[in-house]
Amino acid sequence: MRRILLASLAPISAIVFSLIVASIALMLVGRSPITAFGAMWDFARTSTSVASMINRAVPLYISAVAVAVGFQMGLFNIGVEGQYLLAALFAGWVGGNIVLWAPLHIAVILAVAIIVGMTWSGIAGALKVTRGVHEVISTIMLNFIGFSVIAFLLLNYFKDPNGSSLNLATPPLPPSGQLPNLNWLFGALGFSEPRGIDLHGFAVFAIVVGVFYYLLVWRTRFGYELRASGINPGAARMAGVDPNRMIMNTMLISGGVAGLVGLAAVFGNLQSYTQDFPRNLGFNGIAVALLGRNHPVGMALGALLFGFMDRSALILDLKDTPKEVVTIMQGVVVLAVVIAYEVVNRFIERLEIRSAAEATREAVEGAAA
Amino acid sequence: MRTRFMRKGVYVALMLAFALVAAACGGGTNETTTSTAATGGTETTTTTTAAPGASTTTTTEPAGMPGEGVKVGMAYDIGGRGDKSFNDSAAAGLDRAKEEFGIEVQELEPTAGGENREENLRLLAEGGFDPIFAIGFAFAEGVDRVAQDFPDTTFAIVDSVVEQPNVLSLVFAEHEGSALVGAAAALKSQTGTIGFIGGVNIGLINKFEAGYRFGAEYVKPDIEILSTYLTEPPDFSGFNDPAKGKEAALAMFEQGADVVYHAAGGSGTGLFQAAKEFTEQGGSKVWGIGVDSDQYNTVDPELRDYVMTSMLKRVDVAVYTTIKNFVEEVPQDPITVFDVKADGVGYSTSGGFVDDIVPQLEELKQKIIDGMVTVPDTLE
Amino acid sequence: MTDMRTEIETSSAPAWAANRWMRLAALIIGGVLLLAVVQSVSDTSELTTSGTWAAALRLSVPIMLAGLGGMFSERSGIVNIGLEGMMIAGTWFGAWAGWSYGPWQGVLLGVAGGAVFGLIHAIATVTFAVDHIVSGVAINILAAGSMRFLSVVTYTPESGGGATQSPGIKSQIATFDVPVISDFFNWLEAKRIFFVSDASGIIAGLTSNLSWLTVIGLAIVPLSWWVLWRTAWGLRLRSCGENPYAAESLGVPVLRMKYYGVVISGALAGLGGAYLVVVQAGIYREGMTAGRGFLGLAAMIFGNWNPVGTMVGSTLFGYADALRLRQNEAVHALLLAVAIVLVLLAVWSAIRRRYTPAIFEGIFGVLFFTWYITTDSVPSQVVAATPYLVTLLVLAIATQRLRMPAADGLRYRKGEAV
Amino acid sequence: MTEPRDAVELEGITKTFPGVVANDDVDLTVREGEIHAIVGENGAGKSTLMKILYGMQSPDDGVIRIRGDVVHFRSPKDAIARGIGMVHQHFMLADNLTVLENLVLGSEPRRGPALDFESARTRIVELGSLYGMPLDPDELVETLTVGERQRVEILKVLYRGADILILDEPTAVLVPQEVDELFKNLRRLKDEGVTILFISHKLEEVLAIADSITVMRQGRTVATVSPADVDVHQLAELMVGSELPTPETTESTVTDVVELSVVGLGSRNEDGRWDIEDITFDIHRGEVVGVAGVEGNGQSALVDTLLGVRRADAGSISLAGSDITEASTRDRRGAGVGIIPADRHRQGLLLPAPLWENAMLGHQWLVPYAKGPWVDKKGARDRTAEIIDRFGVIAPGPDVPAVALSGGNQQKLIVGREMIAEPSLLVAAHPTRGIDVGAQADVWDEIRNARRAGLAVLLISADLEELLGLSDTLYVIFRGRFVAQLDPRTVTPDELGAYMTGVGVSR
Repeated sequence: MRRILLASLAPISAIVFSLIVASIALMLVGRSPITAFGAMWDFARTSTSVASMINRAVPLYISAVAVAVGFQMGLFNIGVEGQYLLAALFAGWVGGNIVLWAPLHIAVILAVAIIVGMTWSGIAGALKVTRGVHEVISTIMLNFIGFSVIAFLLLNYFKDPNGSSLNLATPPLPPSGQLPNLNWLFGALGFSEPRGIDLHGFAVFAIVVGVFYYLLVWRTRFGYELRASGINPGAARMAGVDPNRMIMNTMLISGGVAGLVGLAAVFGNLQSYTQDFPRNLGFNGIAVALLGRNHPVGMALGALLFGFMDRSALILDLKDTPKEVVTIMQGVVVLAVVIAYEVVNRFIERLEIRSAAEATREAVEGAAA
Repeated sequence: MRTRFMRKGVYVALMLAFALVAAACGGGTNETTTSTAATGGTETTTTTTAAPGASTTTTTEPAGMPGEGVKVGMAYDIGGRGDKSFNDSAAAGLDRAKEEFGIEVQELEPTAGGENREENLRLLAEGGFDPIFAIGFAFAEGVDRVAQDFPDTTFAIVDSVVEQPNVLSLVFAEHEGSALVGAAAALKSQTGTIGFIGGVNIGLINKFEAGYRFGAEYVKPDIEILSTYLTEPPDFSGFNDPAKGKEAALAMFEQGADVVYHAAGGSGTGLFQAAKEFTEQGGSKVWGIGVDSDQYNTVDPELRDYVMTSMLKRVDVAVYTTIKNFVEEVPQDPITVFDVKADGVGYSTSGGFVDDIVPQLEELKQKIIDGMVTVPDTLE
Repeated sequence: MTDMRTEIETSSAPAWAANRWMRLAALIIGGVLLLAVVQSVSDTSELTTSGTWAAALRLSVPIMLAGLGGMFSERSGIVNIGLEGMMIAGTWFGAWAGWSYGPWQGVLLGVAGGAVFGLIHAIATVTFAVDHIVSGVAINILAAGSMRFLSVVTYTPESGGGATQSPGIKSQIATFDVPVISDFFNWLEAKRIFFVSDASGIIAGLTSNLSWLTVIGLAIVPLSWWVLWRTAWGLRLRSCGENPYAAESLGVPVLRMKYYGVVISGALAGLGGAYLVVVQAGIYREGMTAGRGFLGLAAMIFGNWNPVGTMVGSTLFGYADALRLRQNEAVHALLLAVAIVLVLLAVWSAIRRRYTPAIFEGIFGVLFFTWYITTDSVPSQVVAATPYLVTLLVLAIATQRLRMPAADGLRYRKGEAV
Repeated sequence: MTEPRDAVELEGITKTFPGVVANDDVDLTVREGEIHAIVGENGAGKSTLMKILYGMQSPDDGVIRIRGDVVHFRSPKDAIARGIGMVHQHFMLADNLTVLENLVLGSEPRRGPALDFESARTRIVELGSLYGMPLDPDELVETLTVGERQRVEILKVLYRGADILILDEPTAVLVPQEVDELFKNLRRLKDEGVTILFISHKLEEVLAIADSITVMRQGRTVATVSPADVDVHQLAELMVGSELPTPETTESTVTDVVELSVVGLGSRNEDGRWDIEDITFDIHRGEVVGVAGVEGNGQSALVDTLLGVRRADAGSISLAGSDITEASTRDRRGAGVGIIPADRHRQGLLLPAPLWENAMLGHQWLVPYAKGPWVDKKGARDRTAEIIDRFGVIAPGPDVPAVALSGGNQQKLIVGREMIAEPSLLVAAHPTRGIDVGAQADVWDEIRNARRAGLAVLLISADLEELLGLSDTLYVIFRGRFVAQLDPRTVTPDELGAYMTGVGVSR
């Protein structure tokens, strides 16, 4: 029990710390933090807000999972950003140009997104395996290159010829490619349905991704080898884990998952890839992965926390409070949480070694007796 | 930390915490539901009046003004107030209406990425604001949806057409205004070369370039026109990169252009700085042309001498007129095109730099108004 | 180019040095000649004009400063991908002080703003041994968010300012022409003599209308080389990036040195941001750094963690950008230049009996030539991606030659030597 | 002033780490100008004691006196100021810096803020010739040989004016000729008045060089003796507290069946140089083939190539008659190759992971650890409990992290997980390195038992006694080649040493 408390200390203290920083920022500009946070809390408690929160959390969560897969073996996929944008472009384009039996149509869109994401991350993987190029650098470069590729394709080949020239977009998804919303869930649970905002059906896929991630990492041999490679590449190699293949597979899986991030918007409110497609989900996904310590449930909580902050921040403008304070909170919480984990970890490690050593001593004495 | 059971423990603890939170949420939601039923409309438990004293932009003028009781909401696009561009222009119209009619206003700005545009509209609608302005074409889909959910609220969208009974579409003929400044550029050019700087290579900005080219070539068929876009979508930094704007402008000046027009939002400041720098460093006198608002009035005073004219896009007029009509209960057309004819676009004469060519410009203007000349709104 | 740079690192006999400078000179002359040839063959004018090179210089300085910043950090063993965030802080504080007091105050505060975020990075990575990449990502998020917050509370009430933009700064930093040289070469450039005028254009571009801040920025290149490779302090800093435990065992205060490295890193990135505001833009605009921090990182890697190399890398990026902003045909002409370089490389490799690279270089040379012949312009998106593609190619081709500090990115805790 | 002062006095030094007492009330006195050896097994607390003396760690209790003055070192800087210098077992050098830079780091001669390269260069050349250790100050350290690097380390200390020199296992990485050279240098240093503390567990060397010897055992000083008064056996007894265990095997169990056959094996490194070349040997079932050699002569390349962790660029490997030259590591392990890696922390264990995850490492696809593509957690835990039980691993249970175990128990876990899989070939690299005597004996027993059951073993070790005692056949590896095949029953240490240092090759 003491250990549980110790371990939850890190995220909780990080959140508290970020609240304090945000409060100071607010007080410095002469606003009352209590009023502000109170307003946020009240505002977030409507079905509409909950739906919005979840909609925001879904792509963040998937993005976090994509990053976390890499983290498990010490690979940094900073390229989720480029991978999901590129994947969403292709998925939106393919999805908008075909009409199929609905489940098949959706499957095709998913497949395209996954394959494109994999392709883009695969380049980074291949560069690392064959040329030893560090994936952090190559994925940063690939992000920028990806933006250019998107611009080129969207402008020249992928834009909807019937669409507005003001905001270039791929053709909208035909009905067979659309996912139903989940608003009935609120009714089924006895709450009022959200107004104006749909709880996007794509949320289901986030859960699928989470389950997939959990099973993959903690229940399969592949996941075991993945974690082993992350903890000790040398030992994993001696144990018959081919590091190159592992790097490649991990990058591919990470990129495949990353490919799904943008579908939250494609299947959600946009119904196509548009020129002003949501950005920065890749980087915020890293933050969520850190917050949730790469754990499937932890990251879900982290994503929901970010969703909550983003949604409830909206009310601040109506309270004449700069809602940007929330972005500060997000930055601080990420930094604070990694520091807190580091500190708590060291503490726990020491405790653990000591208690194991004690247990060992007891075992020895027991054997001697 | 590293052992499994401990990790689990952490998450169990956190899950418990969140479960409590969720329970609290649930309670709140249920209460809201009942209150929704009672008030028969808005669901949100918070309104702008919930925190007295916390609000400074929401002000109510003394009684007796015609607009008393009218609550106008305005959702800006990225950049918001102070962008020296169309958001500012819209704000100016709003300020004027507030002054004259004593309306209550609420302004919202989107996040840096602009993901919450629709939610801002919805917040305003739920807060009982009517009419609600959406500044920018990016709001189109959001307005379309929110308008259906709030059929009794009037929405107005700038720069896009949304076909809903309760939506007023306020669109501008930027190409017509650009044609006028294009003509001005060509007429004033000594070198026979002029330039255009676009922020981001997108359709909206192409429209400016198309009009500009047309106007210039209309008055001087052999004019040479240089054109540069600072970035390609999805990289929208071209609207926010004055450094690149300045370099692009310098290049044009060095290549012989002496008048350059920009449609590059915040990067445009760089144009006027480049003009000043180039002129002062012994080059001949060169000019910049502003966009959207009368930039003679918005740039730093020392740059004024380089703002030859500005293509005016009277978002302020559109906003003001729409509010005025609303307050006075004058019926409005679903689509209002603010073109040269309606004086929704035009050119500015501040500084008096174009006074000598006003007759020619007015002549072109009249031809456009009369339909004798049709300005293209796309390149090619 | 890579070995040239590695040689700079090792102090060596004068004969070597002479040879090195000769090769550098040969390279520069060859490069100018190439540009001159390409320019006369293709229908362009901007490849070697003074305007292009002046623009390239201004565009490359912020990238270079970020890159030099990254170098200080990584030489002390701390990976810094938070450069972008530190640069953002530099732009905001530079503009704020520039608007409130004046341009030089803007520079100072911009440097301080960057240094503050450098300090945060140092606290996280050095004191708390947090993963460097993680902290860098967090810094980027934090900097963007807090600068927007500051804008909202500071600029919104001001005329000309807003949530995304500051009012203009008070005045500009003075500019000057290098006496005689600038005039002479400007005169020579105008003569339109093949090669001579091309070379003159480049020299004139680099000596005319210089901002004092540009001069300061450029001076930091030799200065940082001298500091890192010629002073005791620099040796200590580098030793922390190569083997912190060895440094620790000799009484070098490793943690403090790392703090210095990272804070200087932030300060230089902040200076880069301030340069953007004070010299180039005159205002703060949200998002105005536009990835220049990341470009700086790329330039640093391209430059093999060396100041001169970093400068070469950022000049390359700045030049590509300047060309794109000035004349699209010029960018197209560069295809021809690339093709020629590749073919020459192929011939060189063939002479040295390295046939596999020769074949590849030859094939790519022909491909670039075909591209040049069959098209009239390069899609601007391709140009925008060029710096990143080049960096990726350099990384892929020259990995063995690149040498990052041996302990760069590793977590270090005092007293944990094996 | 005729009476030599004591250079170093340690009194009642105590240092505990979580769960371990590294130094327990240690006393040590070192006279001015002598070579004082400190001997003890791995883990006896020698290194910790020296780190305390050098200011890298601070003692929990006790007094340090340098030439009579009580001192409190907070960092090596303080120790350096007192004239103490330390040469670490793992060299503390930055490869990408020059000899000069490595030498002057931390106490640079300056001209203003600039480093005065000229005077540094002069000083280094001077020092080098004074102590007979010439070095080119402008060479990059990465290009130096091991012996040269050690010289850099020693000069580094002398450069700082140290007159108390701590050498931590200086001979571990040297070939005998280099050891001779080192000892010559040390005597010269002593003549110049330098006090030397010499840490070792090689008793012959200690007897050859030291003026006095302090023996440590389990964190305590057991005795201080003069080399004239003791012989190797007495010293060894002091060190371990009992007779050294002999790994000697009694009867041969070698069969006629060839399990592993290696022909002409070679492997190149990234620079294209052959790390191992033209290696040919067989191992029969029930046979232990030993490989002797000074470290760094291709042993790790040999192990890696056999395991398939690195490519074979020449030659072939066959296991039980089938060619596995191109097989993946995973296939080789599946075919019955077990491995006790040289460095258990880097190559053998997942330290923060629980024991059961460590036990399945290298066997993760096999029942009972896996069921198809899934991990069988219950099966793995049960099997781990079995290993703990059968191989005498002292651990609370299969769920504790491996990091919590002592070195010996970690090693027993590795041996256990390999043995329980019943391999047909065991590659054992330094199987008893750094573990206590009891565990050492257990590991030897395991190898002997498995050999009796028909296991083929490739034993690579730096411990000659272990090699001679366990091997049926002995090869010597030198510069990547097998330079001799010897009979461990008849070979003399001199002969072996000659081959190991390459002297024997020319004969």
